[in-house]
Amino acid sequence: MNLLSVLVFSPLVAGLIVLVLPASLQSRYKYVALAATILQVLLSVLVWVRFNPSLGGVNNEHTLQFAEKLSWIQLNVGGDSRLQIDYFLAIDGLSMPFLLLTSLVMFVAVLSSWEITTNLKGYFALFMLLDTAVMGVFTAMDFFLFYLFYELMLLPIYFLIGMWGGVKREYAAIKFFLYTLFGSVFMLLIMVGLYFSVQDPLTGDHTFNMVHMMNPANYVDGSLFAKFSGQLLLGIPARSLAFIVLFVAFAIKVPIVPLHTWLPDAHVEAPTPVSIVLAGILLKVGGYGVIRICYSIFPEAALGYAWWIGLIGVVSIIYGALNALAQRDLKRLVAYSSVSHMGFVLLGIASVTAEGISGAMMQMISHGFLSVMLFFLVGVIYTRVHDREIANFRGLSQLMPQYTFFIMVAFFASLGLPGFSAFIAEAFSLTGAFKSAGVNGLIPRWMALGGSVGILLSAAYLLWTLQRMFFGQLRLSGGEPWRLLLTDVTIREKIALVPLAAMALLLGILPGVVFTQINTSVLDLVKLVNP
Amino acid sequence: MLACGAAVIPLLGAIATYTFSKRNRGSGIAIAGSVLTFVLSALVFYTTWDHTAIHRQISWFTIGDLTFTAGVLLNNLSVLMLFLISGISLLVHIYSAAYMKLDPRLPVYWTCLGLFCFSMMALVVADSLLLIYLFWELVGFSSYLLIGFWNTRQAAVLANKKAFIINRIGDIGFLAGIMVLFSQYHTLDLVTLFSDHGLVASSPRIGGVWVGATGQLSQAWLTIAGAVFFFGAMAKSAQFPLHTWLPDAMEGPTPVSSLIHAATMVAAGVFLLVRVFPLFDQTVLLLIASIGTFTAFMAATIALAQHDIKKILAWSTISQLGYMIAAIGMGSPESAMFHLATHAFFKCLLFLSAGAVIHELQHHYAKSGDTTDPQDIRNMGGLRKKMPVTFIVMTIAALALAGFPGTSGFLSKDAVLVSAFGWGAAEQNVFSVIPYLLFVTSLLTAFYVARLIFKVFFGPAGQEELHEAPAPMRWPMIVLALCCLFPLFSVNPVSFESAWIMAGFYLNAVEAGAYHTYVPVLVSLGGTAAVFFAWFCYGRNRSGNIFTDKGMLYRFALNGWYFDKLYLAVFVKPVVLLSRILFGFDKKVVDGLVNAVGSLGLSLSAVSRWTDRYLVDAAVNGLGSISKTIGNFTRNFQNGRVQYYLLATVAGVLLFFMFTYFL
Amino acid sequence: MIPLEHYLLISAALFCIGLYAVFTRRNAIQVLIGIEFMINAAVINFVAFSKYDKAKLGGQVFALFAIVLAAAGVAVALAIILNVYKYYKTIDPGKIDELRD
Amino acid sequence: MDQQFPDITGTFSAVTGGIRYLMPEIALVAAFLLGVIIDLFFSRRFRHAVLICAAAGLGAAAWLTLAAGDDLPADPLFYGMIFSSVFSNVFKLVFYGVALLFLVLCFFNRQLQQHAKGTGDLYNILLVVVLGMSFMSMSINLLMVYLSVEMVSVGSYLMVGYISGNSRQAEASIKYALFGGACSAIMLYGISLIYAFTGTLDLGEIMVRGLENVPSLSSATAITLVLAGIGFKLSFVPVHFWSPDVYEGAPTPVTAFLSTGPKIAGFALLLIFLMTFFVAAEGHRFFDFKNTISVIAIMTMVVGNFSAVWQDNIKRMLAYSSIGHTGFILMGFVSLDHGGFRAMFFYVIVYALMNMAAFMLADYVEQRANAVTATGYAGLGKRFPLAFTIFVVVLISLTGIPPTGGFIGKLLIFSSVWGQYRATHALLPLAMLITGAVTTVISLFYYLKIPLNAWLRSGDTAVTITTKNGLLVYTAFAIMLILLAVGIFPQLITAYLPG
Repeated sequence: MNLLSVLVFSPLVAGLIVLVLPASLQSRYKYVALAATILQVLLSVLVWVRFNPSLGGVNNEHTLQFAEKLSWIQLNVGGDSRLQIDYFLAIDGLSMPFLLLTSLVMFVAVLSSWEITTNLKGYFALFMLLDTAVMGVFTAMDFFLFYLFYELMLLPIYFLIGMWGGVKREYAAIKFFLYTLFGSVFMLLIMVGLYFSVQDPLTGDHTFNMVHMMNPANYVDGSLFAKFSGQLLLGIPARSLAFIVLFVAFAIKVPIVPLHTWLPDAHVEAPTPVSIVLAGILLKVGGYGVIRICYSIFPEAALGYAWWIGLIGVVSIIYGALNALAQRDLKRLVAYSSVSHMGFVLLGIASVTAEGISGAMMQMISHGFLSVMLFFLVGVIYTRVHDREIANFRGLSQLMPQYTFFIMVAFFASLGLPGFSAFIAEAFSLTGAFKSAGVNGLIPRWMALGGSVGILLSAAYLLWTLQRMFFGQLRLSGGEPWRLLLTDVTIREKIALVPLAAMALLLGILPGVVFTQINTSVLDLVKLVNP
Repeated sequence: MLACGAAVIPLLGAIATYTFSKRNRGSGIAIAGSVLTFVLSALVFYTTWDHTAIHRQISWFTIGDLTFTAGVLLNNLSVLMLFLISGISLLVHIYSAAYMKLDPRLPVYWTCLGLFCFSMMALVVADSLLLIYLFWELVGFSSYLLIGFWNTRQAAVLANKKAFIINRIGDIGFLAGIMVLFSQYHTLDLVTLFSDHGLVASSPRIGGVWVGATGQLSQAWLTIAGAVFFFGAMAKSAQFPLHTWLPDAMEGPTPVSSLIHAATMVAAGVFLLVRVFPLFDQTVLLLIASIGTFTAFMAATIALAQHDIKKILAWSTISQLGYMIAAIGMGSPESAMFHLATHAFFKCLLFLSAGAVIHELQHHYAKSGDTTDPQDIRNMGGLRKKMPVTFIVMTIAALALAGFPGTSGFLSKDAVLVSAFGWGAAEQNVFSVIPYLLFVTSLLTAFYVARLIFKVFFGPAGQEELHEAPAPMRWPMIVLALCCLFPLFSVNPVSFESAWIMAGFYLNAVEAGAYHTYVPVLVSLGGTAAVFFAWFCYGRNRSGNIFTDKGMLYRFALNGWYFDKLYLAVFVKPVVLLSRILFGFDKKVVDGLVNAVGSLGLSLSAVSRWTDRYLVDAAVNGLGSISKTIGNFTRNFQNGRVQYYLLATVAGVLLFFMFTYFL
Repeated sequence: MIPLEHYLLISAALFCIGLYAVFTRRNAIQVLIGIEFMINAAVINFVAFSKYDKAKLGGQVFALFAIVLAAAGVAVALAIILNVYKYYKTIDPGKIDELRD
Repeated sequence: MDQQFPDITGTFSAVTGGIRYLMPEIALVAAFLLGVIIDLFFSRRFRHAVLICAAAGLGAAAWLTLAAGDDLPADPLFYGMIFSSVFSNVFKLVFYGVALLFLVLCFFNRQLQQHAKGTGDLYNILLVVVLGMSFMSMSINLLMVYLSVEMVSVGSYLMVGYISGNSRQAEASIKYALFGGACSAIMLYGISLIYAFTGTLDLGEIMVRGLENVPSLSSATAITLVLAGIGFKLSFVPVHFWSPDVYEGAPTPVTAFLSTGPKIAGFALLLIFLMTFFVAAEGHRFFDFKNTISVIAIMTMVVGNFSAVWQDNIKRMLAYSSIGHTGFILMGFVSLDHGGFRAMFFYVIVYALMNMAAFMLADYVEQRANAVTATGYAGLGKRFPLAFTIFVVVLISLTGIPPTGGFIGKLLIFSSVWGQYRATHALLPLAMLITGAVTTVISLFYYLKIPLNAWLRSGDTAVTITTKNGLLVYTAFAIMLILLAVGIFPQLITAYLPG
């Protein structure tokens, strides 16, 4: 039985089990979910071990690993063509690290779901559905399958935020849903357009297969998205319009500055486990989408707009960091810091250099661990005193020493202290961006320096928060009851936090663990985008 | 192999102290660790000083087609620093075992100190710029931890945040330098870059074009790279624009100040400049020299007016560092290293003895419940009878600082001044004033250090029950005092060339010009004159002091030329204000903008209040309101009357018919 | 004999009168009368033009069916109008507008 | 004499020869007659007798249609009155399925069961309407078209007004009757004009030739009038005013049936019309069907979706949503030669399933918590978890979000219209595509109103009337499973679709 299918659909099975179990066994649901995530972690470790780093496989099908291709839908739509969609799962260097990241983040999210009390059955079923959808997105190599999982992600999140969220949960939930749906509806049109322009070299039918979409030979000449057909769509060359639409659809997920307004609302209103998944994985789907679809299928458009993407990256870094500086609510601060950190990813990708893209990939993985750890820690305080205002706490280090230790690890790691993964990621994204001026002239040098200002700002707002909340004399706005409530981290919380910190440290000291895995794919991608 | 052993031991020590610290509060293990480190580094020093440099490396990770290596480079420079750091850290370990005995969080203290020693040692021996940067920030981080050690005190917490952020500013410079070099030479390995026939030295700089391994950049980028590296060093060595964090860093425990903020960490900046020396071209050297000199002069003037004993020493450290940086700027890194070595010893000793004084006063005040500030020299006096050993040791260190003949300070300061004058002669324009400025600074140094000694130890005996510092504090001070004297560095007390450190750095033949002789003489005469003048002001009559407290100059100096307030007003406040404006902008306009696209200018609050009545509104950004208007239009046809429906239908059919038929 | 155009004119006129009646009358039964008018207009057409369809006489057959179906339609409508009267006490279509947007 | 009756035996044998192909219809007539008799005698003692008889009749008809399978008459029967083809068979099966589901709904509807006059007659009328609908899908003669349309319309007036338990139901029936009467009269007049111009009632070559050599203004008028008549059945834009009021007023089972049965019959009729006018007339010199239907489709989608946004009453909202779906299916009609055929069939079947399921659940909630409006649904999610989970999946399918049948339907229609656009690069297909995409997003607004109120908002705990209609939810669950299965493996349906 192929590994990837098991990895993708095991949570769905767990979800069904949860649905079937009678309500009396309510406390058992979380253990079923936990078992599913542990299984997933083991499987992804197995995938990691059996992954052969020398095979690049970005745009040639033979070097894709764990590939699994079955013909799924054969509709003869009458007229000239047959609708041929196949169930094509595969991974390569670009998507493999995300599997381990997703399973680990899901494990931590389920662990932090102990605090959920109202109708658990619905909660865990939706959670498992979300898990399947996200795993599917990272492994799907068929655009239709990718779109199917991409849309499937929306619903569970809408209900998870909507039903278990904070005060303004409805507004936040529907806002998230609309932002993403707006992007994806037009992606559907582009997908259908691509479908009609690409022909499977073997069977001659139209196909959704992404790998075929990547090499221009498969395009029917004269079709809408053929490379040199110069077809115009609403006045703009079709291929660049397609690139813009797809980039906007994924940029909403990254998020980039003008389209980021859903992130703070969604995170503030979402319960802790959901905001963990939101920050840990969903932002990466945006980045992954840009690399896998925008950059691989429309390389020349990617080069054309590199300058703009780089600019958006820098603006996101600085804008996000400045906004984080002004926050009073801790969770909103972490949300804005996510916007700033994801700016590095965009900058790295825009530079189309080996260092830049590896830095961007590393940043996505390290931000995955660090933002999850940060949200988990915010959740720890929130579950105890239901308050996140930074001003209401002073001198927590005396009250909760171990908690302060974890907070300091998380804060220093995410501000890019060397020895942790964020430093390697940000340093190489910026170096890649800086080098690109000399190598392929895509990004001007001042953008790299602008990006490095972001590192300084992140140090500013994180340390300021650390100093206001944790050091100085103990003074809690909640007074004595809070002092009793604010107990130190429990064993369960430590089980969740320690692996995350360990992973961040491991990737900081031995970045080779990730880099060797993704190196060949990154080189293939650079060759593909910028021959 | 010994070297990486030496570097790693403090880290092991740190972890060990933290884990087993419950039993004897970790002091034993920590001191054992540092002794072992000292022995190992002494061995390494012995084997590699003046021998061929040892360079071992292993591959760390590969990105694209470049493999990054991590390894150890031992040449004279790194070995000297290694020996220096391990020696001083051993003494400070012993000292702080006594000083911090009753502190509840001692194990945490040992861990942080261990972490610091590890990162400092590793910084010194690292062989690639990326590794140096890595440990560079780790050193900053451990200094953050140690400054903020007593994290219940608000001042300490503010200070360590300030220190870390200013260091971060410097690190951006360092990172930018790395980026420039990497994009130019595609490698960060020190040996390939900066050795004599390395890439940087050999790459031609003809006609404004800096030819690198792959492409070439304009000459300007070479100067920018040099300036940017210096910017990084400025933050770490507290040079002029980024120096404000060092005086505040005195909030940390005194042994920390002595080890980190006197001897080792601040010297890291100088070490980096010496490491990267081939990169600097003329303009950058000039910049370094001028900033170094200005810092030295400015710090000296500020030190004059300080009352807190540790603040005085902090400003004097900044001033001495200014000396070293100026020396590098003037093209003689060897005299800078010499001064760095000697300065490490006597400044560390000054801090330790100040620590002893503060320690005793704290006990005394704690017992008598008196709340005066133990660190303020105005209410100290006549301690020489109570604490004779501390007095003697501190005086020796003071003399070394002032550059009195017979002490190591004299040798190293002369080295710097002689090369300054040698260099000064060659410069025509305004820069020729630099050597004279340095000379005036040395006079000021002599004056404020004398003021310190007289204020603390001479004059009427204030307190009675004071007694000498405990043994474990006294012995390290005595050892340090011995190191401050000249024998440790060169056999002949007068001529600095014969010092083995200078020999170690293949001194390029300094012409025995005229300066060679009269400069040392002038300096020592000036020094003694300054000391007598200080004796005249502070020594004999306590009251009649010449300088009034109210003078504008006095207040200007006391507040550190108001740089702190300037930075606060110019940088910190506007950034926070900007971020608040941006957040407001983000909340109202960007969110609103996205809605405005649909809701034709309705502000977000109006839209959201309006939306809550219908689901649509809970959903709305912009799209909702368009659909609502169209929905409204189509809706009011449904007014319930069937005949109206029929009329509308026939009208619709006719309209439709005309549209399809006639258009 | 009467030329064919006259038949067309009469049926068109009848159709318009029926349509007018349907729109304006204030009484449901009169609306039904209007609908009858329109159906009869169609019947006129059918009968007039079946002259040319000697073989199958399609028009005549259709006329018969139209009359029968009209009768069925009116019967059902009248039953429903009775029902409405029970509730609204009026059969003015204008006033029966409880179901609206 | 013989001139009038040239060949009695010939005509007689032609007529009886055709009977063999009409077995399903005969089964329906038999069931109807049997039902009437049973209602007279046995309904006192055994209430559900007529229901079982009707169900048996429908079952037999369905079985006979399937059994006939591919033994289809080559040429039209009964002198060109009826042409039973593989298309009409598919339509007939859909009608029988919808009718059976209607019976299930009636069985569990409390208001119907407690009705004084008993529901016997309702089932008989249902059989007549189904008979009318199957004739609608087979008739190729204008007389037959009018006859079957009248049969279905009059039957549905009766079904809407059957209970008249309150003023709203009576109002709905009167509106439906008046509006329907007028439209069928208009259609009749249109048919008479066509007869006048072409002299024949058979939808075929002669009619098209006749219409061509008549001045285009008059032929266009005739065809527009007939289209208005068909439009009444389909309720597309200019003729859609009646459907929201009638759907809201009528009892829910009847509304469910109305929104699927007669509407799909209308599609069948439109298909027959288009087939004749496309196939016969190569160009459409006298009347451009493609543009007309495209504009109608766009208008219908816009009106349907946008006005649904305001609705609070569930049935009224579903009425507007069915108008929207009509527009979507019309899009398929435009690109028949680009795979629109199969797409339209697929969408029709999935639409029938979705609508039936949605109305079933609306009925279930109406009876259990007598909540009729969306705001009335507040907090019900926790009290009827299974019902509302199914409701959410059905609504997702109605919106057209993946893994559901609705999405595949929309995808097929989109790709056929895209094929049309690619072939002609005309502006209208592109406009249709964009309207389709935008209205899909708009449809999310009102479809999501139900789960939002049910799950996200907490309502007051109104009293729940406990009735024994659990089976209703389980049928809805079955339909949901079918929808999901079709969503993931569309071959289940497309394999059996013709064209």
